[in-house]
Formats: sequence, structure tokens, C-alpha cells
Amino acid sequence: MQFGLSESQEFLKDSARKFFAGECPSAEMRRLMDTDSAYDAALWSKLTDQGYTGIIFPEEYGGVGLGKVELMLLMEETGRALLPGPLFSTVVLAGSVLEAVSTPANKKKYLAPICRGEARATVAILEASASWNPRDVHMNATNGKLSGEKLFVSDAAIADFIIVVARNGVFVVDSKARGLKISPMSAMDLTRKLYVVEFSNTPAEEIGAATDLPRAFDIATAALAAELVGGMQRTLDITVEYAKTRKQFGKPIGMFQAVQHQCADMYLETESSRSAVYYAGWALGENSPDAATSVSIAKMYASDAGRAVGNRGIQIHGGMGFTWENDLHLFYRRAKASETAFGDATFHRERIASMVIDSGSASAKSA
Amino acid sequence: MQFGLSESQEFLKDSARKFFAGECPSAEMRRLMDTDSAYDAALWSKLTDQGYTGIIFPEEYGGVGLGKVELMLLMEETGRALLPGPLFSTVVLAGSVLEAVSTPANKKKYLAPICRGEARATVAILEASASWNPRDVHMNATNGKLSGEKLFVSDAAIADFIIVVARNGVFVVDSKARGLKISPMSAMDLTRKLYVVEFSNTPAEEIGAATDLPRAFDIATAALAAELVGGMQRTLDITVEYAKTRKQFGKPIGMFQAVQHQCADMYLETESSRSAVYYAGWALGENSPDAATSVSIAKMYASDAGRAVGNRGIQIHGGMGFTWENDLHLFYRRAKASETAFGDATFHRERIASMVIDSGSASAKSA
Amino acid sequence: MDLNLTTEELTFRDELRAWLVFNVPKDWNEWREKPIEESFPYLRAWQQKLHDGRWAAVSWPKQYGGRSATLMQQALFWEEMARADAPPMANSLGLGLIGPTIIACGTEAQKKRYIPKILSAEEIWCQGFSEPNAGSDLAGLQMEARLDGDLYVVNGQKVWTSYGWVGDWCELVVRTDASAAKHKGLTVLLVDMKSAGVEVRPLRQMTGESEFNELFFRDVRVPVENILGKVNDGWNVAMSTLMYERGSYGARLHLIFKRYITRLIELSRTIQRNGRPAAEDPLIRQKLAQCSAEIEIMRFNQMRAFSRITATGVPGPEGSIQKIFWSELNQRLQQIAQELLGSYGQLLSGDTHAIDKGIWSYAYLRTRGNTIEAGTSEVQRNIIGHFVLGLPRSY
Amino acid sequence: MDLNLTTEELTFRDELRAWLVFNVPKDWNEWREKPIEESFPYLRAWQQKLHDGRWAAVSWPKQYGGRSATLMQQALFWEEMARADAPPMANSLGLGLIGPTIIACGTEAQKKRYIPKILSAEEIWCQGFSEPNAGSDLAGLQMEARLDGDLYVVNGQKVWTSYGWVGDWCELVVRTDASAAKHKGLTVLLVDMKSAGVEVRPLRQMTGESEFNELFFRDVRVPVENILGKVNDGWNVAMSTLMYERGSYGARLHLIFKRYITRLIELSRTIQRNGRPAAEDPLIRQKLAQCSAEIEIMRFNQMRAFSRITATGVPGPEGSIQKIFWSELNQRLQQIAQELLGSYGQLLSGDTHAIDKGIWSYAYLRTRGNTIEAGTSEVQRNIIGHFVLGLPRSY
Repeated sequence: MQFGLSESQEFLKDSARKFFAGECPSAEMRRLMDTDSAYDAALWSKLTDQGYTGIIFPEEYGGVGLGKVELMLLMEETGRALLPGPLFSTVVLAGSVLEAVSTPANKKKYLAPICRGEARATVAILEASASWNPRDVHMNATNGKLSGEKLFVSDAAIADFIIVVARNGVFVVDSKARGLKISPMSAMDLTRKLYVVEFSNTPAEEIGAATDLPRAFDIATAALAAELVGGMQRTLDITVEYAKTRKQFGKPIGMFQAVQHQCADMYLETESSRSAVYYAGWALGENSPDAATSVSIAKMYASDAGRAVGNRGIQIHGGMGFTWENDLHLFYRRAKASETAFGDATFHRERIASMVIDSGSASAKSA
Repeated sequence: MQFGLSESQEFLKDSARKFFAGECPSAEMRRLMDTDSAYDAALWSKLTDQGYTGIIFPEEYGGVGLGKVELMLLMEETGRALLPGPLFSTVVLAGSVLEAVSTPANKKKYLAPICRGEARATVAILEASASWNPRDVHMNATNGKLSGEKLFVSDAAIADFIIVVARNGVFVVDSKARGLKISPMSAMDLTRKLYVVEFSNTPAEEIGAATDLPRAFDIATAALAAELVGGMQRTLDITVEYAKTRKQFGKPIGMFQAVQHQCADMYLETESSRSAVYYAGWALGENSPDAATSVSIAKMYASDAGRAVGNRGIQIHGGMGFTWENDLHLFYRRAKASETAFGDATFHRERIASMVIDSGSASAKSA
Repeated sequence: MDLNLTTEELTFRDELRAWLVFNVPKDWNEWREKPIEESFPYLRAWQQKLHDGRWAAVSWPKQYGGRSATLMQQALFWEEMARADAPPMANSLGLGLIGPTIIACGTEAQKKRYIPKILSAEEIWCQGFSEPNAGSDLAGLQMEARLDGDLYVVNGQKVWTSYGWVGDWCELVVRTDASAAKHKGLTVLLVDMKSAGVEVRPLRQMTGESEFNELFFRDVRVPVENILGKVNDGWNVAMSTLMYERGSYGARLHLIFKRYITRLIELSRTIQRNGRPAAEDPLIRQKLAQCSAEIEIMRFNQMRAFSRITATGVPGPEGSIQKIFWSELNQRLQQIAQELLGSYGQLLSGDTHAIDKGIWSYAYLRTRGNTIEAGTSEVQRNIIGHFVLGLPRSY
Repeated sequence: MDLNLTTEELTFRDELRAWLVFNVPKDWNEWREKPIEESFPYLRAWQQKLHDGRWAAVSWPKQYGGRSATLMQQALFWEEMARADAPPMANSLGLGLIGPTIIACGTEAQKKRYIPKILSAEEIWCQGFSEPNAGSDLAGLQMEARLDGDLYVVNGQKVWTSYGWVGDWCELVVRTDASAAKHKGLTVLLVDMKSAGVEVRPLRQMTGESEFNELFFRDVRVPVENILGKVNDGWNVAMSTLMYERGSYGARLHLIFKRYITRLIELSRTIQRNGRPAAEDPLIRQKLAQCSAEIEIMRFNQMRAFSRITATGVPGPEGSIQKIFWSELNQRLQQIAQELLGSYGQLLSGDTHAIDKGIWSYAYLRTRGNTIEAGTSEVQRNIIGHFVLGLPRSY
């Protein structure tokens, strides 16, 4: 048993970190978040060159065929860089849905362009109830047409196609289809834009059944948790650096236990989230029976920890942490959005309860 | 508006504090807790001389006729002294029930001896469900006879009579009645002993209706919260004293923020509990429409705060706080028992919810 | 202990309540959402109206235009203002903090010169305390003031100045003796913000707003008669200003928080959770109840503190628990709001799907500042530890 | 990253599992509840049996009677022991902490003299580290050892000594150079507990038990050949002992906690709450789920740490998060147990109405010690702050 990263995993993580630090440093991230879509074609093309757009998909569709642990590592680094744009929507979310539900032909048609970096995509799930419970999806396709409204759809404006979760199936809608209206929502996270997507008798192609979605959503959920880990790590790093240099009362503030012990808690919360995320990635990759539980454990813990780490980081920075110019709040905003997306801690606790209380036990595999 | 104590209230509180410090210092409290009943007749007679056994009851029954705020002050001081014995069971609980439900004749018969210090009493409420919800009382009197079991009855072994809450009324059972069996329970709090009381065709005198109980229970609940405040204050005092004198790394440990800020939190929790308890006492005394809500607010907050203050106090003491010889754990044990008695924080939060969410609003009176 | 209002308190409250019924502007709702730059003249006019009714500074002595109100009456004032949903006053720092400091420490000439225009909102005041390197450690202030004849020449920077953009005058703490021990070389100057060399820049916060400013002073000349109090006694003058910050103003928080929780309870009746209204969800019920209860306890704490201050005459260090309590409660309250609103909680003002025009996302972010501004929670716990509990200084 | 067991790990585990099936005494349940004084010979016999199977000290080098087990195998050992519900070993400090220290720092003569009897439980070891005035501040130890020819004369007091009442030998930290800087004048002595002048007193804890002892030394004579390591190098010897404390032993916590939560889930199906089983109460469900999840995360953290130690060779200061995590989690776990059990939670062992023979009230009180023993949570946070994050020392 070896719960450390392998050499190739370390290499992937390090190179991703260096890549994002070089291609999307803070100034570039801030430039992109001030654009309408937070999308940059040149950056996308570089992501494609790195193989990130096809990271977990089979080579037959142009993917790189890496595992779920590797996906977690990549997402941890996008979280650390607060990468703007549709990598999560396109690759992790739309890509995983396509892989889970569609036929080989449709994978060629939709997944392959994603892998090749030629298409952006997203998945429209939530409706007015904003409930992550699949029971609360009410939209129905009638004769290959969709009508109604989907909310909180990430990166919809720059998607070439939108995958729509309906009650009676999973559908693809072309961005140029008639009867499709996409309007921006204004939300806390400035780096991942949200949209209202309205359909009125919009032609849609059915690509699979909604029953095949849970695994794809589990991958997306774990990936969001991984991103949260990266954000926590960066918040911790920035904060520790500040606590070492900022002086009050003639001492670095990190010498005061009120500050130092909060840093220790941030470390504990970050590392524990990371352990949970890596485990979830491994369990997903192995199709382990506790995969779903371990995803909920990771998302539950990271949702709460992400907020706690952000709160502590801002507090330790004092007034400086409350300014726009300091990056902390940008991580905090992303963490807020990710905390809710794909179910908040309460949602996942209930999901864990249903697995460990109602159905006996489905805890982590122990040797 | 004046939310400070009046001169006479200050006097009552000070004299109670001095009385308990003199008559029941730590050594005496420890001696009593090691006895079977934690009851001492000589101490009881002194309590009677102080008027404590009749503190809130009308003069016509031999009481002193003071208000509910005064009761809170007395209980705060019994809590600070960790007074062993049946003052709560007899005066606060049985006394309040008698006052709330019984006829003048029965008050003469049962309440007056309590006021005069001649009788000890208690109230038997909980059954096997250990639920504080009145709906969960199932015992029924049949032809003036009781059968069944009551649990967690405080001070039953030294009670001259036991008031029994049944589904169809409130009853008095004489301690010498046939078919009555009282057996000790072994529980964390060593200063207030609990008992199982079994009835088998035991003669019982009906003295009133269960519907009149809520006000009496509210008084008892608020008084328990007041006792918790006294325990918190004493825990805080002992802890701050320790933090000033105990040295590690060449400094008093109270100089380390990890310790000092916990002391500050203990202070905040203690003072906030006290504010809530005083308010509840005032609202009960005024029969204010928010009396029941304010009792639940006090009990909810003090239940959680009592535990938190105890946890912090023990932690700050380090190994010393974990020893039997240190008094902290005795306060901690009482706090644990009182946290649960008459409903824990969750119970009272739900009760508050039913008042502020379901029935519109019944919040504290504001000017 | 008697929580009923006294006759004097009732009279005060009823007079105010009646006055507010007739005088609170009916069109405040149209102005509320506008940028403060736009609504500021409106707020000035409102303060002038309050002043006309002698309600602008009820805590001030009668001779200076106030009502010598007791602390409890002051609390009633803020409660009634909140209850009537009255607009804030334009010159809130002048009225709440700086005016009282001038009355306490100023010369007769200073009182005559400044007090009337504070009351009438003709001259708006701001406060120059914090510096980039002196936040929690106020005694470490570095802004230099060099004496040059009968003038001080001031150089340096201040941060976190509210009303800096509109301020006519500033209560400025400067270092007049660099050789003295930290808090012994400070002096308070009253500075005309129109002086040459004063530059005001917006300081953008994490909420996106610029509620605060940075002030830059370059060779700003301030006449020595503008010293407030004594030279090198600025620490005590500034501390007396900060003491007013912990005053009766907090009384209105109770009604503000109550309005929040009432609205959340209302929302919980329509928001669905697990197939039923959130108001019936046991988890949401526990959280709303806990928060409701804490809002009441905050008020009980405040009322006890007011009574104690009334009895002893001065606000003590116990005020630190009020600061910790309300700031951390507001954070818990907004967290509950977010849990209740779910994905809708993140929507900003201006979004058509935002609930209550996006106030919840704003409040969520804004409350992060609550435990930092006006003395961080860490500083407040230091104050309780050292000054209330008598533990040795930890810093 | 590969969480499947390697062939070597599987072989190790299966061999152990099979051995345990045949060897774990069937009557342990009859002994479990008895006072330790009574069951101690039983536990000695059990250790002897383990030693016969070469399972008593798997982490020790083969040449000293161990199996040179990897850290992961050691973790498997503790998991299997817990899974088989095996009794604890009598000489747990000797096997876990002191034996390894003697192997690392002792002379050949010392190893020959002490090691075999540690393994066989013939000689039970205890540890004399903490003193009344040196708990968190171990460098402040004061127990005096005066050199007198070829003997040390030891005077002073130790506290919190486990197994003191039954100890044959003690790893004792003493001050041999009062003039040296705090941690530089310490030496470790191996002391025969039957020496004249050693007095052992029970130290009663808040649980009512006397799990620990106080040791009093009055002119106790210890030959110089009983020095472990070098004179005045006791700090390093003691630290290497403490390092073993953070070792693989923690692996069994996962199964212990899991047993707790599984039992609570079971109880929640029968305990009624608001007219239905507590297992259906959303509040209880949230709490049980949170706790279940944290128990898993504790294990993930441990496994990651073991892998890191295996890769780097030494346990690092990151071990402090394990200590914080398990101790605070155990407190949360027992708090949930109390909330679930309600009034029954307070009943002590021996009460006929107590659920599970009163283990819950005991565990509730006992866990208060978890954040104090083996380095307080405050000390652990200091270690993370300073040694992991590189912040300046705060003490």
C-alpha cells in the first residue's frame, strides 16, 4: 500500500503547477476575470497542448488516458492558480458525462473535439429549485425539443454545445440552435461565469439516459473538491507568508498563538481535505464499492474546510485581507461557489448517512 | 429600564455566596457527595434559616415571597458552590409544581412544610423513553393507584413525598406508601443523586392537572440554567487563577494567547448565559408573553456554554485539570447532568423554532 | 432589575416615535439603493431635519445642541431610528465620535468653531487613525508631524478612513515626538481636508465597494491651534474617541439582525428543502432558532452593559464582548442565510434571479470585515484577557 | 499511489490473521471488565504467547526478536489486533517506546540485559518523564541526580506515569547538570523500581480511575552503567522515545472509532427521537455522517503519513496533525454519543439502566484527557506552526 504519489504523478502535478504559474499568474487571472466570459483562446490552446483537455479520456478519442488520481492532481493545481475559464465545465463535467452516457459514435462526435481542444462545452442541470437532487429535475424533452429554463450553468456563453440533463434523458443542444437564449448571471466567483439558459422548442439530440449520470457527477464533485484543496493550499501559503513578515507590536504576527494556531488549523484542514480527495480519486479509478461514499466524504469535508480556511486567512490578514487588491477574496469567492455546487456539506452528509446508516455500511475499504 | 441588580438583589446574592462559601466549602461538598444521598440535615436546617426553602413562595404558606430573578440569583450561587442535596428538587421543582397545580388546601399540606424546611420532596417525570416531551409520559393513575417506573428522579431517597407526573394528572405519593420502591442510579453528577422509582399499585393523591405544569417546569428549567451560570463562573475563576500562577516555558501560561483567548471565550460564554438567565427570570416574574421563549433561550445557551466552559477549563489546566483532586470535573459532571435535564440545547432550539417560526414571532420584549 | 421603561424613557421614546412618524422621508426607498455619492445631499438634508428637531445628537449635553440623553435613551434613539427605517445621518462620525471628543477635550474656541457645523452636517468629518503598518497596534502610528513655527508639517499615509471622499475635516493622529515611547509621542490634529497636499484615494474592499479611503499627506500644513487636547497626549484623546465607538450605537444592531432573521424565516416558508418548505426542515429550524436566540442574547448583554455603564459612569473593557458577540453572530447569521439560499446565495446585486436584490451575497462578504474593523476579535480577546480577567499582556 | 496491499503486506497480514484466529484467548470478555490489577497476569501470559509466535514486537529488528516490519505492516498489525479484539499486551510501553529506545541508544550490555525480558513481559517498564512543574515544558524538568562515585543519587517527583504500580523498571529523565541550559543538562537513567527510596502512589483521574501514578524518589541510588545514551544527552534520548509514540500504534484507532460509530448507528435504530427511530432523525443523521466521514479521513491522513515516513525514513512534525485530529475527533464522537443517549448517557458502569455497561459516560470523561496527554493540542499546534509552517516560535 502506497498513499504517496508515484513519480509520474509527482511529475504531472509539478509540471501543472509550473505551467499555471507561468501561463496564468495572478495578473493574468485578474485580467481574465474582468472579461465577459473569463475565457482566453490562446490559453485554451496551451492547455490543449499540455493534454489537459483530454486528460482522463481514452486515447481512441484523442485523450491521454490518465487516471482519476491524476485528474485530482490537475484540478488541485487549477485551484491553486484559480484558473479562469471552462476547463472544469468542458473537460471534467461535459467530458465525464459524455464518457458515462454516450455511444462510441457520439463520443467521436462530441468527446473527441473536447479532447482535441476544438470544442468547449458545459452541462445544464439545475432548475429554479436549485436542488442537486436528481428528483428535482423537471425539464422533459418532447419530440426532440426542449423548453424551459436551466440556471447556474457554468461557462454556457462560450460553449459550442450544451449537455442538458432532462427527466427523460441526457441531450445535446448546439450553441447555434434556434430557441436557445443564454444570459449571464452575476455571481460571487468572477473566474467561472454562470448563465441562465432558456430553451423554447429548441432541437436537442438525445445521447443517453439520466440513470448513467451519477458516476460522471461523482467525478465532477471530487474534482471540485480537489480544486478547493488547491485554493486552500494557496490561501495557506499566502497567509503564512504574511504572518511571517507582517509586524505588529514589534513582532511578526505569526509569533502570536492566536495567529499561529489558526495557521496550524488551516494546515490541518487543508491536508485532511487533500487526503480525502486523493482517496476519492483512487476509489473512483478503482471503481471501488465505496467510491460514491468517498466522494461525498471529500466534498463534505472540503466544502466546510474551504470556507474555514478562507475565513481564517482573511482574518489573519486583518484589513489587508479585506481589500480587493489582495487575492484572498478571489479564492474565497471560488470556494463559496464550489461549496454549493454539486451539493453542500449538508447535502453530502445526508448522502453519507443514507449509505452508512440506511444501507448498513459502505465505509472506506480497509485492508 | 434597569438591567442591573437592585441593592436588595445584590445583597441577597452576596449573602448567599458568603453563606455557601462558609457552610459548604469544597471540602464539605466533597464529603457530602461521597455519602449515599448527598443530604445533610444540619445544612438543610441552615438553608431553612436563610429562607431559601421558601424563597419564591407566598408568605401565607411560610414562604419569603421573593421574585423569580431572586431565585435565579440564589441558584447561581448554589451552582457556584456546587451545593449538594435536594434544594433544587424540593424547592425549585416540587415547590413550583405545587404552587402551579394544587389547591390552597394542598399548598398548606405540601408546600408549607417545604417552606418551613420540614419536608423534602421531588418530582418524578421521565420514563424509559427519557423524553422531556410531555407527550411521552405514559404512566396513568387508575383508581388512585400508580404502577410503573419513573427514572432519573433526583433526590428521591430522601424525599418525604414524591410528586408524580402522570398522563391523567399530577399526584403525590408518600415516601412510606406501600408498593413504592426507590433504588439509586449511578450517574456522573455526584452531588445530585438520581433514582429509579417503581410503583406497584401505589396509592397516590391527585393534586392537579398536568396541563398546569409548563410554567413550573419553565421555572425549574431557568433555575437549572442559573445554576449552570454559577458553575461556569466558578470554573472561569479557578481557571484564570491557575493561568496566572502556573508557569511553563518561564511564563505564566495565561500570557500565551492560546490560553488567554480561551479564558476570554469562557468569560463571553459565562456572561452571555448570565444575561439570558436574568432575562428569563425577569420574564417569568412578569408573566411576560415571551417568558417560555426566554427560558428556552437561556437553557439552550447555558447548556452548550456550560459544556464549552468546562471543556476549556479542563484543557487549560492540562494534566492537573484531569485529576480527581481538582474540583473542575465535579462542576463538569454537574454541568453534564444539567445540560440534559429538562431538555438539552437541541430540544430547546426546536422549542424556540416552534415559537418563532411556526407561530410567527414571540421574541423577547423590546421596548 | 426592572426592564420596564421608566416614565422618562417612555416620554423620550414616544416623543421621538411621534416625531419620526411625521418626519422620516417617505421616499427613502427610492434613494437607498443609489450610490452614496448620489444620495449624500439627501442624507445631509435628513440630518439637518433631525437637528432642527434637536434629534441629531441626543447624547450631547443640552448646551451643545443635544438632549443629555441617558445611555438607555440613546439606545432607544437608535432602536426607534431602526424601527422607523430612517435613513442614516450624513455626518455619523462627527456626531458619534468626533463631536463628543471635541466637547470633552477641545478648547472653547474649537467647540464654537466646529460643533454647530457638525450638527448641521455643513462640515463632514472623517477619522485618520489606522496606518498601513499600524492596524491592531495603534501605538505604532508613524505619520510624521514636524513643528515649523506655529504650524505642523504633516507627512504620511492613513488607511480605512470612512467618509474620506466627502470629509471636510479630519481627526488625525500624528507622531509629534519620534523619540518618546510608542504611545507617548502622539498628538491629535483637526485637519482641513481642503489643505494643500491632502490626497484621498478610494480603497476598494473585497465586496467590490469603496466604503473606505486611503489618505495621503504630503507637506500638509496644520496650524498649532488645531491641536485637540495637549501635545503628545494624542493617545488619550484617540482612546476617548474609540470609547464612543463602543457606545449605544450598537443598540440598533438588534433590530437590524432581527430584520435579517425575520426575513430568513419568511424565506424559509417558500424555499423548498427535501420536498417541503425549509421552515419544516429540522436542520434549518435548529439553525434559525439558534440564531434567533443569539440575537436576543446580544440584546440582553447590551442592556446589561448599558445599565452597568449608567451605574458606574464609564464604558469598561467588558464592551469587548459586545464587539466579539455581534461581529461573530453576524457571520454565523450570514452563513445560515447562505445555507438556506443555496446556489441563489451567491448572486450579486443586479442579477435578476437574486433574492432580495442580492443583499445576502453582499452581507456574506461584508461580514468578514466585522471581526477585523473597529478592533479585531484577537485584539478584543486580548482586552478581555488582560483588562477584564487580569491575565498578563500577551502581546 | 496504490492503496492495494502489496504481496508482502498481504502475506504478513494473512499470516497474522491466521495466527490470531487460533491464539486470541476465547475468555477475554470475562477478563475485560475486571480491574487491571487482577487481569495483569492474564495480559502477561498473552504477551508471552505473542512473543512465542514472534508477534510481540513486529517493528523491532529481527536480531532483537522482531520482524523488521515496515510501517505499513506495523499498521496492519495493530489493525488486525483490533479486528481480532485481542487483549492489550502487558508491557506496552516497554515494547512500543522503551525497547526501541534501548535498541537505538543502549550499549550491547544493556540490550542483552533488558531486551529479552521486555519481550517476554517478565519485566514491565514505565516511563518517568512529566513532573508537576514540567508538563508541556519538558525541558524544564527538575528531578535532581547527583553523581556520587559510580552512582547517581536521585531526588524528586514524577507524575502521569502509566504502569507505575506494576513497573519493574523505569526510563527516567533526570537533571544531571543544573548549570547547563534547560534541555542540555538532562540524562536518561534506567532505574530499578525496587530500589530503596522509590515510592509509587496512585494518581486518581477525573474518571475515577487511577490509570496513572505519581513516583517519588528519595535518595534513590542508580549505578552509572544504567545511563541510557550519553550523560547530558537525555533530551535527545527522550525525544527519540516520544517519536515512537507517534508511530503506527495510531492505526488501531481507526478500528476503535469505527466500532464506536457502528455501535452508535446501531443504537440510533432503537432509540426514539420525536416519535421515530433516531436513525431517521435528520439532525442525528447529520452528526453520525459527519463523524463517520471524519473517522475515514483520520485513516486517510494516517495512511498518507505512513507512506511519507516510509519514503523519507523518519516521522516528521506533520505527525502533530494526527494527534490533534484523533483526540479532537474522539471528543466530538463522544459528544454525539451523549446527544444520542440523552439522560442515559450520564449513567456509570455498574448502573443497571446504563447502555453498554456505562462505557459511554466513561469514554465521555476520558476523552477530555485526549487533548492533554502525549502533548496538548496547544503544543501540537505550536509544533505545526513552528516546525511545519516555519512560523517563529510562539513560546
